[in-house]
Amino acid sequence: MSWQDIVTASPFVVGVLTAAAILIVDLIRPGKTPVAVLTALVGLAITGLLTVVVGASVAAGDTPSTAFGGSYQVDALTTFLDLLFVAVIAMTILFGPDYFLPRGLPIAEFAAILVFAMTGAMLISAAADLLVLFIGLELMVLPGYLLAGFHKSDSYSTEGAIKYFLLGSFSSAIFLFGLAYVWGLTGSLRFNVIAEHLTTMATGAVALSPGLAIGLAFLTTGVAFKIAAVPFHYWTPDAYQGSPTPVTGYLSVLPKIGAFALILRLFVEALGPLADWWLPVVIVLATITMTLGNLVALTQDNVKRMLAYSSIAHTGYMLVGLAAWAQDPGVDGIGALLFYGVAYAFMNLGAFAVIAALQKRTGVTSSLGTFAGLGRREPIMAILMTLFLLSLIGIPPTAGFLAKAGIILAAVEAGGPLTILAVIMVVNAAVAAFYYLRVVVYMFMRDAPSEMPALRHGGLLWGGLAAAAALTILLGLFPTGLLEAASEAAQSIVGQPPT
Amino acid sequence: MDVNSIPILTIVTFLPLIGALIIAVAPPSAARATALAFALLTFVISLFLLVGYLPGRPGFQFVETADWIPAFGIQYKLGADGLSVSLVVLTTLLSWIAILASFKPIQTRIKEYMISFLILEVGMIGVFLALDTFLFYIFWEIVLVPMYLIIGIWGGANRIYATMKFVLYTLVGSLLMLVAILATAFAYQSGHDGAWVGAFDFETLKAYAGTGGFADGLQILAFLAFFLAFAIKVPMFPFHTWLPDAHTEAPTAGSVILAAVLLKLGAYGFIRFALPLYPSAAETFAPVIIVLSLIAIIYGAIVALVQPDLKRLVAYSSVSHMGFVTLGIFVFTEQGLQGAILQMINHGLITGALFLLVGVIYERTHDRTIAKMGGLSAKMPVYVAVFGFFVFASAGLPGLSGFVGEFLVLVGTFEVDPYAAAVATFVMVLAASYLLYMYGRVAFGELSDFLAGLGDHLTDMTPVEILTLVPLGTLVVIFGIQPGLLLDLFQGTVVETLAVVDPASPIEIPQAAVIGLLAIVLILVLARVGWAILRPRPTFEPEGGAAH
Amino acid sequence: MVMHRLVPIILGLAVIGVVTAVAAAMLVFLGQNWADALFWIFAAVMIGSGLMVVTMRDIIRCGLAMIVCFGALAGIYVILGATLLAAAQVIVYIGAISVLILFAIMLTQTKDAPSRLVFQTQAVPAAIASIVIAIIIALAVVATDWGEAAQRFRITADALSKVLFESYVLPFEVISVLLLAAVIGGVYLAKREPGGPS
Amino acid sequence: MSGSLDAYLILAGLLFAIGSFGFLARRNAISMLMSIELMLNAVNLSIVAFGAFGTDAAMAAQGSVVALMVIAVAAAEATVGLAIVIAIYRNKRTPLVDEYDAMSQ
Repeated sequence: MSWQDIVTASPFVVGVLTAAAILIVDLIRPGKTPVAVLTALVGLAITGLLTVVVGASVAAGDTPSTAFGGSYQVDALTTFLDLLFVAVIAMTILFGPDYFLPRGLPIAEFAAILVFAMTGAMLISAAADLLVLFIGLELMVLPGYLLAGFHKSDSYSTEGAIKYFLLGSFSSAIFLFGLAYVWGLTGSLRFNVIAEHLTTMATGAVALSPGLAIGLAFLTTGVAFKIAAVPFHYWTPDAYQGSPTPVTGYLSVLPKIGAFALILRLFVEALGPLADWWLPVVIVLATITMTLGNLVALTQDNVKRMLAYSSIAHTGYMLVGLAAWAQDPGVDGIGALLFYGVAYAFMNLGAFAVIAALQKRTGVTSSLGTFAGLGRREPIMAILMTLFLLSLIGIPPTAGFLAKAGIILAAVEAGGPLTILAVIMVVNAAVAAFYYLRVVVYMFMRDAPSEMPALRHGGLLWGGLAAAAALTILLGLFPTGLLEAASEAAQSIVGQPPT
Repeated sequence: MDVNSIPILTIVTFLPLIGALIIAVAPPSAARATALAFALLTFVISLFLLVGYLPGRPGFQFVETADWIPAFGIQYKLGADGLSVSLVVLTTLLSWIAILASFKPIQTRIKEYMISFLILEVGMIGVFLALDTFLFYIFWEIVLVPMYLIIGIWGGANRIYATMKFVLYTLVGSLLMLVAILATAFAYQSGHDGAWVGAFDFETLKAYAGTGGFADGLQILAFLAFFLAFAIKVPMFPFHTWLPDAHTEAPTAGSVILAAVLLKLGAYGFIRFALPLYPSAAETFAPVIIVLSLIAIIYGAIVALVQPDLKRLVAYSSVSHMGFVTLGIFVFTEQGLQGAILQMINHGLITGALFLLVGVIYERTHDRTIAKMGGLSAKMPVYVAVFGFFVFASAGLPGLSGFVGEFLVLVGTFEVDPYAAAVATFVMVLAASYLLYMYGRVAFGELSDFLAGLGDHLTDMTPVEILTLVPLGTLVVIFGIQPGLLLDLFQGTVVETLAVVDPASPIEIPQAAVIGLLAIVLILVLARVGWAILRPRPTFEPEGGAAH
Repeated sequence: MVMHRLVPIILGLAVIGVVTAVAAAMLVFLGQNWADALFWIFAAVMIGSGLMVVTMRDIIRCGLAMIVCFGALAGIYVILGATLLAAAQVIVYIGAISVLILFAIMLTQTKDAPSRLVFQTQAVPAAIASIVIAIIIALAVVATDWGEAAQRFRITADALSKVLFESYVLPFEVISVLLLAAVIGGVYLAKREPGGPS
Repeated sequence: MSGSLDAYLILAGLLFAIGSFGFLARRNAISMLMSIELMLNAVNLSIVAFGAFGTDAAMAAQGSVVALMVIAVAAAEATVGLAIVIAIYRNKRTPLVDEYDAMSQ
């Protein structure tokens, strides 16, 4: 370990230090929410800044792109994802206090655990090695289990947590089994060596050996659990519904995008040479994931649960981007996936934040009825929710629309079965409109059963919501910068310019 | 200052948005006036388009271009030809009329209503002006949301069902259209060494299509996707079922805009995009579309004949009238296309006016059941006169504008297939019968008990209501006498559009289908007439009170 | 209460030890070499105790069977030449994790703990699925040419530390972060709130 | 037998299958957790075996390192899992997972 290593990995290191700082500050000034939040935000700001600086420096060649003996790497993808992770965590911290304080839950622990999870995701995005990848994955998901049960006196919360934990650990074991076999066959944990090895294997006359097939199958299953692809999605609804709402928002975004980062690093970078073999699986997974997610979401009367199923559907859409790349490496499906990830992150976080805001009054459920008459009671909140929902449907000019268009374009470019997948996707998007708009119906077209006074929301919440809303609109209107960044990030692992 | 340097199209398109933003921050009491002011201002500026547009020049005018998403060659590109200009002016005209007409009926959430309406106007104008397929799609979808809200929030009792149906129908079609737009762009891009430049630019694509750039397979699939989107919007039979529900539940102004402008989006899409981009597919499908149009014409008229509800009657008559539009487009003759465009505008004026008139009576009675009406002429003479004028216009009375469009379509159709023209002609007569039947029921005879019970509430039209109808009526008369004013305006569009379609291969309409339709019409009409004579008179329970 | 449960277990362990020794001797007598004999015994103990973990009614006994299972696994590590790992296995697993689990079992064991229903309703399909998994893995393993080396490599602490501190210093450090996060969160969750449910 | 990679891998596969059976079939959250530990140990066994039969001494050492890390991860997982079990036990008074069905619709 040298100084140079630390410099290259400085965003990660500062992330860890931020988490530690929050805990220390909380030890010194216990229970002081503003102090904890401020510490967290400052730490995250430094992390984000360092991410940019290191990214630029690596791109310019001033800093080595790998560290720690080649197990850690920084490229455009790392920078892109890390910035997204920082933004997601910062927003989640903003949304927390309004929900947690009325319930007597501590903010400092919440923020610290969140930041730990973020460092896990950052490690995934920077992994160049299977072991680092696995440990990053665990560092990302373990805090997630804890956060799901953060409202520990609430039986829903702990129930969601135990289910999330058990299935998560189960899938980790499965995933690890696959890793072991890939390692055993290729003899290396480094992505580039594995890829080389597999390329010779794939181009050689030797067919997919049964051992590798098993490894691939276990890896795919493990990852499918992590991204909650159907039929490995059982844990999602309960975990999402049970968790405290700001945590639900977080769970629906960061671990999912983190798992996609893992897919990019593992399946695209390391196992890319086997793309022909895993492509059919991805196509099938994408199809059933989006279809089933949407169909079940249609039947839900609890908005949190509905959004949980809808997030499953969004996973399916993102998988289409992956499939497009696997089908035709000349297509920038990965770039489309990354763009979708960003758009999804902000619109979904925003939607959950609105639910969390409504639940500031303890005892308020997330059922559809909660939203009745919101348009009259809290018009701004209702309009923001509408915006996020429209973006989730994919109505222009929102980020969600361009994200969907990008994925569809990639699928159309890839051609073949992907064209059919694109059509399935748009039909799904239309079906999805029905359940998203139901919320709008309740907000604007139904009256509340009893007149409740409007809630007063904190400045942090408003700030976070404003940021999410602004990003949802601005990325829809001026997507060029993000598109280029996503495309550049994709190139850094795919290794060839998209046509 | 050079006139061409003013981005007039952008101003026209986004002026209502500025109004919406102002309303959003202004106190609610100012909402109505601000909305009307901005709608009027937009109308006035759009008139400059009419003045500034030079007919006879090929291509688009007032074109504005800016890069938007250069990575994919997506541009912000607006431009207008005669068709666009006339439809934009129709939109801006009806927008302020609709806003004025909603002053009284809309009493709740006025601010949100006016914002929705102005955003709706932005979307509609944008659709007519966009020259980038991606931008077109965006405006197309923007239209959806405010209309959804307008029906869903300020609509009638069954509004949520109607509005959901409206959205889902439209969305299914439009999303497939998105796939088609992207596929087309990609086909262009892969035909140009992977360069995205121009892949979404309408003019470039049209030129490329003209050289036979797009493969037949792509054309067929893309055309089908566009067709679905546009056919749902028009709406063509059998995609029309959302329309009566949406109309019935929408507030008056919503119905007006829906009928007058929204339906035109589909027809406009056919003329602007579907035909020039996929000419060979258009030819392939033309016979099917013609038959569907004939069915729509017949079906709409017959169903309208038996509607007990005034609004549903006008809604179904729209299906019939719009059938003439699609018929005119797809016979690929000059008169047909001219007639179709004329019919679009006339239908906008006349049906818009009819919905306004239904709204007037609904305001006073909170009921639209034809059977409860009768003898209005005694209490509301002005209303009955105005109503009569537009009913006659809608029925196609020569001398009023409704006649010219349908007549031209018939002439155009006759060139291709006399039988088809015969079917359509027959329906024109039928249309006259249902409209006149309805008019007679409502206007003449004894004052019905229901109306008598309303007493002094049944006042004649107010000056504001008359004001909303005067411009429409004037135009109906002008275009009825001088259709050339309009025809000159979009002569260029007609010629350019038809130039794309190969004239060497005339459209073959399946004769069996046409004759079969003719037979069905006759049978159905006889059956309906018989039923109308024989059936027991329906009795209507008083429902009482407003639906909303 | 704990003690009188432990006594038979300790007795059981003693019996297992004796049986193991006898079995090893017999296997060697039957012509196996010592390494093979030990492998067979450890494998048998590991699988047997593993099965007990997942099938026995009394969850405390399951926990103890798990300790036996991990002990046998440590033995196999020794056969494989990974002595250091075997030591870690004993210390961390048997010493820490298993005790933690036993502790948790005792914390959450109610008097009327339903030992009536150990398995869920889908136990039979689960069993079938697991057997299928085992068969598939076995078939795949046999069918694959792993390209393994002829000789085996003994892992010295020296080589291990070299790998650990040269190539894998980052995961090593991160593990501590992971444990820190787990402990902080764990303590928070398990801590009884004043005034909360007891 | 102890000289063949296949034997160890099959053994590991068996233990893995046993673990997954336990996870799928047991009702008690702690039993499920123990089953997961079995699975992780099965994976560790394959890793060590792969290492021991690997291409060089470095790979053997690598196997041990990975296995060590997995043990540490398992410890962290157990900590978290048990903390959650204790928290839920406080709310629900039962460790049986299939009785946690408050949210099922």
